[in-house]
Amino acid sequence: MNFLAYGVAGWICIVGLYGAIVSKNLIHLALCLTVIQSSTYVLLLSVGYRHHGTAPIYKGIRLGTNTVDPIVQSLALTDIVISVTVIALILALALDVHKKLGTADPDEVVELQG
Amino acid sequence: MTWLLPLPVAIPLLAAALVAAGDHVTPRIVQNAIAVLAPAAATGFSFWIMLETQHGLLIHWYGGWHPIGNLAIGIGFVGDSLGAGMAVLSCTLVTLALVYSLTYMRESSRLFDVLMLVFCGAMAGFSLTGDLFNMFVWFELMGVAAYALAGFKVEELGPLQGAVNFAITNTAGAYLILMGIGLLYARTGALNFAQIGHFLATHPSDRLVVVAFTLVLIGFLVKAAIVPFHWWLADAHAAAPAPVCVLFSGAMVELGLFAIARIYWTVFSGGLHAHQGDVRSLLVWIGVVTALVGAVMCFLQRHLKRLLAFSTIAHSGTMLVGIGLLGAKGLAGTANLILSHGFLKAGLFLAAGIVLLRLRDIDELRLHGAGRNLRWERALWFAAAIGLIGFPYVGVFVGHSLVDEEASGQGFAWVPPLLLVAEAVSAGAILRAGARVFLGWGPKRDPLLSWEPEESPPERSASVPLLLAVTTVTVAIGLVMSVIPGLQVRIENGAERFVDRSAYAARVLHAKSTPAPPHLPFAIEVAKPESWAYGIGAAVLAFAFAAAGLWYRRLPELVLGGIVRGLGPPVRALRAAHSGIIGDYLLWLTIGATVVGGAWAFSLR
Amino acid sequence: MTRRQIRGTIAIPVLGALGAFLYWGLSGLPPFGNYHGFYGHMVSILSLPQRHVTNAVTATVFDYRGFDTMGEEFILFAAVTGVVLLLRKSGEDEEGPPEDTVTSDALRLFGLLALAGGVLVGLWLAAYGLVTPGGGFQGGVAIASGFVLLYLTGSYLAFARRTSESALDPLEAVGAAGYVVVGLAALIAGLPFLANLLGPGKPGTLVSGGSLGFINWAVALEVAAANTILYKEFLEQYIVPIARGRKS
Amino acid sequence: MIATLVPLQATSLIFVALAATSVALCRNPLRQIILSGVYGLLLVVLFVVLQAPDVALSMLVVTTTAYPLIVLVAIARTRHGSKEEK
Repeated sequence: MNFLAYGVAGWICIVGLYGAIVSKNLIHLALCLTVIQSSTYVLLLSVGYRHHGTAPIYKGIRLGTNTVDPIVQSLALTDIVISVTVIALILALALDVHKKLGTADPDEVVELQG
Repeated sequence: MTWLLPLPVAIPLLAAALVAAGDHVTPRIVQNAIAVLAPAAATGFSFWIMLETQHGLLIHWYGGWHPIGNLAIGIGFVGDSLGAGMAVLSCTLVTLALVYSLTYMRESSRLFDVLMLVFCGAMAGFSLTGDLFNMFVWFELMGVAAYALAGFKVEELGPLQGAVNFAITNTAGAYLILMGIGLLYARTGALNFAQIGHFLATHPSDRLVVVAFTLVLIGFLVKAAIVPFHWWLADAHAAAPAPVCVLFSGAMVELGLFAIARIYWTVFSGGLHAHQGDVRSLLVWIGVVTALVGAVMCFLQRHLKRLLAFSTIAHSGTMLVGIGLLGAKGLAGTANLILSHGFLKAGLFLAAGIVLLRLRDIDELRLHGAGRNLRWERALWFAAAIGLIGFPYVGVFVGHSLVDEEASGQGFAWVPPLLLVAEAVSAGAILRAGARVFLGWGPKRDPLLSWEPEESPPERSASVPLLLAVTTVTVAIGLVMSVIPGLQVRIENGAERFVDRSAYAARVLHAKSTPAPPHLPFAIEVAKPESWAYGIGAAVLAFAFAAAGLWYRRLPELVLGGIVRGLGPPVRALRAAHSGIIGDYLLWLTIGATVVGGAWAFSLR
Repeated sequence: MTRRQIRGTIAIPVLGALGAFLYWGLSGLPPFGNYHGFYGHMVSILSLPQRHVTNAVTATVFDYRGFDTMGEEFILFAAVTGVVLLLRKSGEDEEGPPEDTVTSDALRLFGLLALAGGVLVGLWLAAYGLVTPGGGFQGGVAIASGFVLLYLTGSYLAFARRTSESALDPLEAVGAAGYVVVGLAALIAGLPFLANLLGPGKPGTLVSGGSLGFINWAVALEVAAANTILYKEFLEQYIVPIARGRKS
Repeated sequence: MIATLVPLQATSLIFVALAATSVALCRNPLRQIILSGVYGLLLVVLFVVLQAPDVALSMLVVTTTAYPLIVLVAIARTRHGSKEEK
């Protein structure tokens, strides 16, 4: 049980990478990237969790109560915003590729090589 | 003087927002003025910071959150000589690129200016920050602006492919960095470089530290275009507009290397001290391989910008060797190399942009002899190419000789000759392309060189004298980097302070003032005889390779056949590996990460 | 075997090895639930007395690590600029917007109500960010989704009218600039960048946190405008060509 | 009550891992976006049980509006374009 959370984070990263490597569609690939990124949220929040801790919001609770780590939560918040923006950009690129080529299969985008 | 530190970041970012906000109301000339003056101001302030850091580190705690009880609770910028130098380089290149774009990219909307300004602020922040997660934020900001700029010419497929490959590989690398940050935070409870470094140095290091180091290292190696993580660079550079290539090759790739040096010396050097030898051999090895692979691929290109892009990979490998030797002298060599290479490569990209503008093409063979009348462009091209060879007291010379000295001193005597060859091959390719385009030498066909798609030229209304003036200034700065009085000794002094982890931590966490540095002279260092030999040898070899590239078919049948049989298969395999397919690149990324991780799991334990 | 199948076959053992390497490192982490880092602990203890902000996460996002959030806002800003660049430019030759397909007034009214609802929820989330969970980012996204609901009820023209580029682009930029201006204002006053100029305020209320309030609203503005632009650019990719196809 | 939290966390972690696997291995983009919506909601639940309401709220607004919207439009647009070519 102690390791489950970290193991899940590692697994999500690996399976997301596999999906991205064999992806047939740039949109699909973008979603696989979000999966890889979600492994970092799971890792960060699991790291900062404390048994019997409450959320770090001092409304209605006493100062000095056992709370979970607020720093990892703020990092995860930043991370979520970054994820959305990067995915939006990659999707826009995928749309443009599709307009030019009629397909979004990354294996067929071979204009530059060698 | 600590109030200076936020300015190189805040000014370009504010300017970006102002240009975007005023799009529908302010006249074009005001927008242009903001777009040029803001990075110029950022350059000026970075330069001021660099001068101030001669006397010691400058620290700015955002929001006034000074460390409490020697524990950092806020984000700090820590200006040191080398970091400030990176900021100066980045901001200067942005300024030059934006002046160049005033007429070169005239029809382009203000979106171009906005993204360039954001890019400028992100690079400055990345150079100056003293906090791990903050560095990640600037890394991503730099990335987002760069992906969009790489795909700027959306009408063509090439730029889109380049941008897609660039965005996806770098994003995957960024996630690895973030996992590494998560691991480090779990172990040390800190995000400040000095704080993490202090914790790791005072506690035993185990597998978690090794894995965290690997993840962070791989992420930055992707940005630094080191084999086998380099694939994206050539695709992105070949297709992006010339002023954007200037920033990619001149500053962004080097910032990846800078980050490796920064993270190693402030965070890991204490904890991994016992394994220093393993880290050193790994970094030197992949650096040498990168230099050779980049040089060979460079020699096989006919698309001028793609050729220059592979030359950047070759130089990036050399720079990684300088950092990977884990000595102050090698680091100083890399710093010098980054400055001179940055300006010279920028000059070459700008010259290639002018060639595209005036000759409406960017292909070496199709342009055979077409540039005979472009005297000024020809002079600039060859001057910059010779600067990149490392001829004594010209261009990259001092940087290379410092890296070579460090390598020999550390017992890596086999490294300098290989770097010499890599350098000569890549410079030879640039000379060959110049000779073919501007002099009309050599045959018009060459089956050796790979085909690349055409690129649509910019509008003819661009002001050529302005473009030439900017290019001339850029090349000139690059050429004199080895003979600026006092520069070398200052960089070496800066590098020595850069690698002193405990002094850094004492200044950042305990606000201890460092002893005043010695008064440094303004003199040009006299090069050692072996440096002379290397410089001249590189020049001879480079010209030999250029000639071979032009006239290799005149070689006797026996020799040529032997070369083809010996080098043919590996070169073909290398070329086929640059497939342009993102799935392959991601697979290479995992293979590279696994190999580096596996090597360390066995040696570092 | 296709290239992709070969890749997949190689990837499985390589990823297995990478996974083993990750597992090796992750097993060095402290046991789940027993984290004892000083940083989070200090921020938890300090945020209420120092900043009068009950939500320690928001205090971290906007104050202790407020500079990160400035970078994050510009990531959003740059990404939206990039999307506009990539999508607007490639669709330049297309015609103007199509007509609304919805004729029911009731549905239109529902769309407007949905917009009003999204904006209200968004404002509420943003306003109480310093006290309870929420804040400028979450509020901004909620406001933007109000505009999307307006679109989903079929009122494309109403959506386009309320989200015109000439109004949204400056709003987004003003939000982003606002963050930098708050930072620079402190610098000009002789304090560190982003230092809290206005004092901490009263805990647990809407005016707690001083400058944090300004930053919070700048972020809400930026995020709402940026997301609306983002949705608009993407929706136009879909709606304009489809409608054109229907006409011809 | 606190004692039940650990099984709750374990269950949601396992569900998150399963959903991530299905999102990554699903080959059909349209099915994938539906799965990724489910995955997002499971992450929201996980964040709540890990005592991170702010992150959960962010993930909620992102996963219910931003992702589905832009991804669905992208999918629809690519389908529409492909048909025109045939």
